[in-house]
Amino acid sequence: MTDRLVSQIQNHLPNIPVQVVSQGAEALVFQTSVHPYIDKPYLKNQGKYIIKYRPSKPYRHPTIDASITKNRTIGEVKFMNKLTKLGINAPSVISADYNRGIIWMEFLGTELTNGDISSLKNWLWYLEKNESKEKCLNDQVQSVCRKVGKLIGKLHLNDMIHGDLTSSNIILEDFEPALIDFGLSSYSGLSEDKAVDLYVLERAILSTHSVFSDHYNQWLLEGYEEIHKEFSKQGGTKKYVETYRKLEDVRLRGRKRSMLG
Amino acid sequence: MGYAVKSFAQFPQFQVFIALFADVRSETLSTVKSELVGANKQYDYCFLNTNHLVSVEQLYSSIYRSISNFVNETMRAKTLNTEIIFNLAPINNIMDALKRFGVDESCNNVIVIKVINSHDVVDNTFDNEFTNLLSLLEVSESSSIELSDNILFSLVNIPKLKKLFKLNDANYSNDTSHLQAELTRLTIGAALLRGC
Amino acid sequence: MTVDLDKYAKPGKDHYIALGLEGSANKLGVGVIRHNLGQLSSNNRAQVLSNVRDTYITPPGEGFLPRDTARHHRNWVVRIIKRALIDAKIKGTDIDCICFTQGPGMGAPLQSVVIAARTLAQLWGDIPLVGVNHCIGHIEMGREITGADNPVVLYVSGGNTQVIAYSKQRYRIFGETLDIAIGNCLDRFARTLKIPNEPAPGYNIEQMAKKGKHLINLPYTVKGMDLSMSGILGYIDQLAKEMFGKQAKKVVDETTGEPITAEDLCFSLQEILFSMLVEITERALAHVNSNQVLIVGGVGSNERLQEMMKLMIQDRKNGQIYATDERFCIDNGIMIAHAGLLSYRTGQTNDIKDTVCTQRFRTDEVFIKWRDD
Amino acid sequence: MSSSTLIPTAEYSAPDLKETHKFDVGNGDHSTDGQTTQISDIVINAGGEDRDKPSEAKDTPLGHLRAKLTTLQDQVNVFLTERMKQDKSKNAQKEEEDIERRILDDGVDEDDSD
Repeated sequence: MTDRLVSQIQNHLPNIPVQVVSQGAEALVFQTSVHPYIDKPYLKNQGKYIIKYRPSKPYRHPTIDASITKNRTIGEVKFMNKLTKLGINAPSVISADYNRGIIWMEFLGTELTNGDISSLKNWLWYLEKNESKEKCLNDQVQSVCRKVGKLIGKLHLNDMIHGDLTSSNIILEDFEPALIDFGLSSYSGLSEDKAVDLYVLERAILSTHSVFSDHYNQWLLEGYEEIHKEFSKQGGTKKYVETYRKLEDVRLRGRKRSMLG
Repeated sequence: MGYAVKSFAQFPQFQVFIALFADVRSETLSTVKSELVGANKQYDYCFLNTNHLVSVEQLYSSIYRSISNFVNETMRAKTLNTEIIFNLAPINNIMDALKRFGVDESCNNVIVIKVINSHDVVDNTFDNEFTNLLSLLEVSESSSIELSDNILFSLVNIPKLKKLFKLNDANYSNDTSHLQAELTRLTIGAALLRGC
Repeated sequence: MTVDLDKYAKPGKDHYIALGLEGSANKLGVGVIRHNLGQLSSNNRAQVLSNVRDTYITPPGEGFLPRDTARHHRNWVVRIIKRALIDAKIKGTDIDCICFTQGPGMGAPLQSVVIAARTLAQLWGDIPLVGVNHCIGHIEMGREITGADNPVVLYVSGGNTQVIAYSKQRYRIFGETLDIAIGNCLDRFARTLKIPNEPAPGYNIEQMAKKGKHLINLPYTVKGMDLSMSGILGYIDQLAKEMFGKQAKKVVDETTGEPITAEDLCFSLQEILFSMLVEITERALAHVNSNQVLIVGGVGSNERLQEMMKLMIQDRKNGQIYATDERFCIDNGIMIAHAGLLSYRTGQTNDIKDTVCTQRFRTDEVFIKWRDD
Repeated sequence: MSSSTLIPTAEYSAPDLKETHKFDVGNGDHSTDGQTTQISDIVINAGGEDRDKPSEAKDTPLGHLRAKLTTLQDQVNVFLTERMKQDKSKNAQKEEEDIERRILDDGVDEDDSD
């Protein structure tokens, strides 16, 4: 199946060599060494770029398919552009073709010693596999987890919701965390929605990094609280208390409200 | 200095002639403007002022998108030259885009762009375009300067740029050496979201 | 390690017989199922001895009220049970357990049926009672009939819209409707168009949709893993009222200029609702890294939904779609007998005092003791 | 009258009733066509027909019991519906007295109530 989609992207972007990086329900992520229009762009990585492609879905009526692909692509570019404007670490947008569901964006992350991309997940897995317990819980890990918490706190303070927070959607650029993959992102000021965002990440870390997840999640929340305290004048502390209380509710009933049968 | 020829990996069927001329007299610019309005074939170029251009990357991003729209027949403007101008702008109004980015009598630095089919290019094609422009713009060869980030950054009007692209409230790092990079990202992002 | 399903087998008996009673909505279903000893597998399938159903039908434009539905179930249940026993060629005393839908569903109809179950249990010599979650019934019957071992399940019916995947002895809800169920949405639109309820409003909407040509623009409201449909219903209800009400407003398709018909409305409603369902199903598949989809619930018999799901799953590495025909995907008693027997065989039964039915009974509240993959 | 005549009985007691209310089906002619368990009017008015009537009572001890039970059920339904009406009116009355108190104490503005 992926080869049908790779050939689709090839004829949309002739002469651009692409390799599949990942394939989700909605989009394919490719990596390429070719920038669409300039060799030395103002980006963290030069010579490596990401193309996110939303292929047309054969099951959808063409009119529905076209409008969803277009709206979702525009939505994601808008979200990423706002993050850049707010100075929240995320890939910068290079170019986009809304009708075809294509976004070119900055490549974030470096290669870990084992060759994996430096996502929070891969980095923590690498430590858990090859390092001692002390190393896994040392100050650097603590500071990175706190920075991740601060990053998400900044997002929420701007009433932005990621929608799919996992340790693989957080990339470390020389130990500075950045957010990626905004396919499910949205805008909301509700502490309930922010709590669910945090709960999804907490569950993801619990299931992927079960050994030390308590520590990671705790440091993460400490960072989240810290950034809210820095913005106490704009009501940051109140927002944190409210979101934390909702997080405890969500933990009790799980993500889902009880539903009439 | 002369001109540059840019090509895009995705569109080998085109080559793009680009030149930057300084100290073009205002009277000449108003002639150019009226000739453009009169759609005089001789003036079949894209003329830009430098007030709102912060880097080559910003310029190239618009040329790339314009050629892509031209190839996919999704251009919003009638001609490729106007499409390039429109794809630089953050607001969805062609007339306003022309006013901000197009020929401006009060701005004596002019960027000239022409997209040419690769199979029409012979060895002196670009030289001829260059000499043709020297006469159209009534300037000598010495007025053509290198199209580089440093030069563009020295010519751009940053307060005007920030106002047009609504970037005054953006978050800038306190190390001002990053300003050109940051403004490049923000102007490209804003132009991409024009009308969205 | 598979779960031992014979810990509670009766000495000297090489099989189990279970009676299932379903009445959570407007369908009254009674089924008799037989399991042989040992693991259920492709060469040891559950046997459907009988599967009888009677549906309470209301006149066009009317929904089924709990009071009249309960009355229908109350006055038909004895006759339907008799027929199920005759079809299955068994006597009441052959039955190992009596299974009933404990919820979710409509209160009064559930009540009518559970009274019948309690009465039979005492009449035929204290036969154990087993309360079954309606949705778990659909899932387990779907798995048994189709042989899909660990599919992502799309449960779409009059009262439910959920995407479910099994993990650690629970059926977890990955995505669901945030307001009304899809079957309910289709039924209510059928009422707006005064479409007959015979055999089912959803079926008649499907036949009209097949004749639809023009797609009208409807809001697409997927939110992450969930979806919402009340907005879409409100929008298309309003449009239909304007078109077919007193105003008789003429609505024309932008591209062809041809007039929009009721068939076009049905076609468009199906296209938008099913696109949303397939999207959240695909998202759950990617999340749990599975390539099997099982559709259960009355709306699952819709051919367009099955076709769209097939198109989606074909794009996934050796993806496989499973669906059951109307004997099983529409509410029935046999699914309750089957799921109930699985509970019985792992020692889960209900004392009479614990057979109170409940309208709200979430799928992930049930401990799936008969699986441990 | 066959030897084993089965007579269903029911009684209802509640704190506000002086004595337990006993239902007596009496010996009129009973049938399974209960008065209080008919199909809703909405269905009939919408052109529906009632295909869910209970089967006729057979001339057997159990058949007679079913018929008598139907009568008893009607009596219970009528009795309970009447009590609900009384409760409703009693509540309404309490509501009435309460408003006067609230106006005097809490200053509830009479006009804005719908």
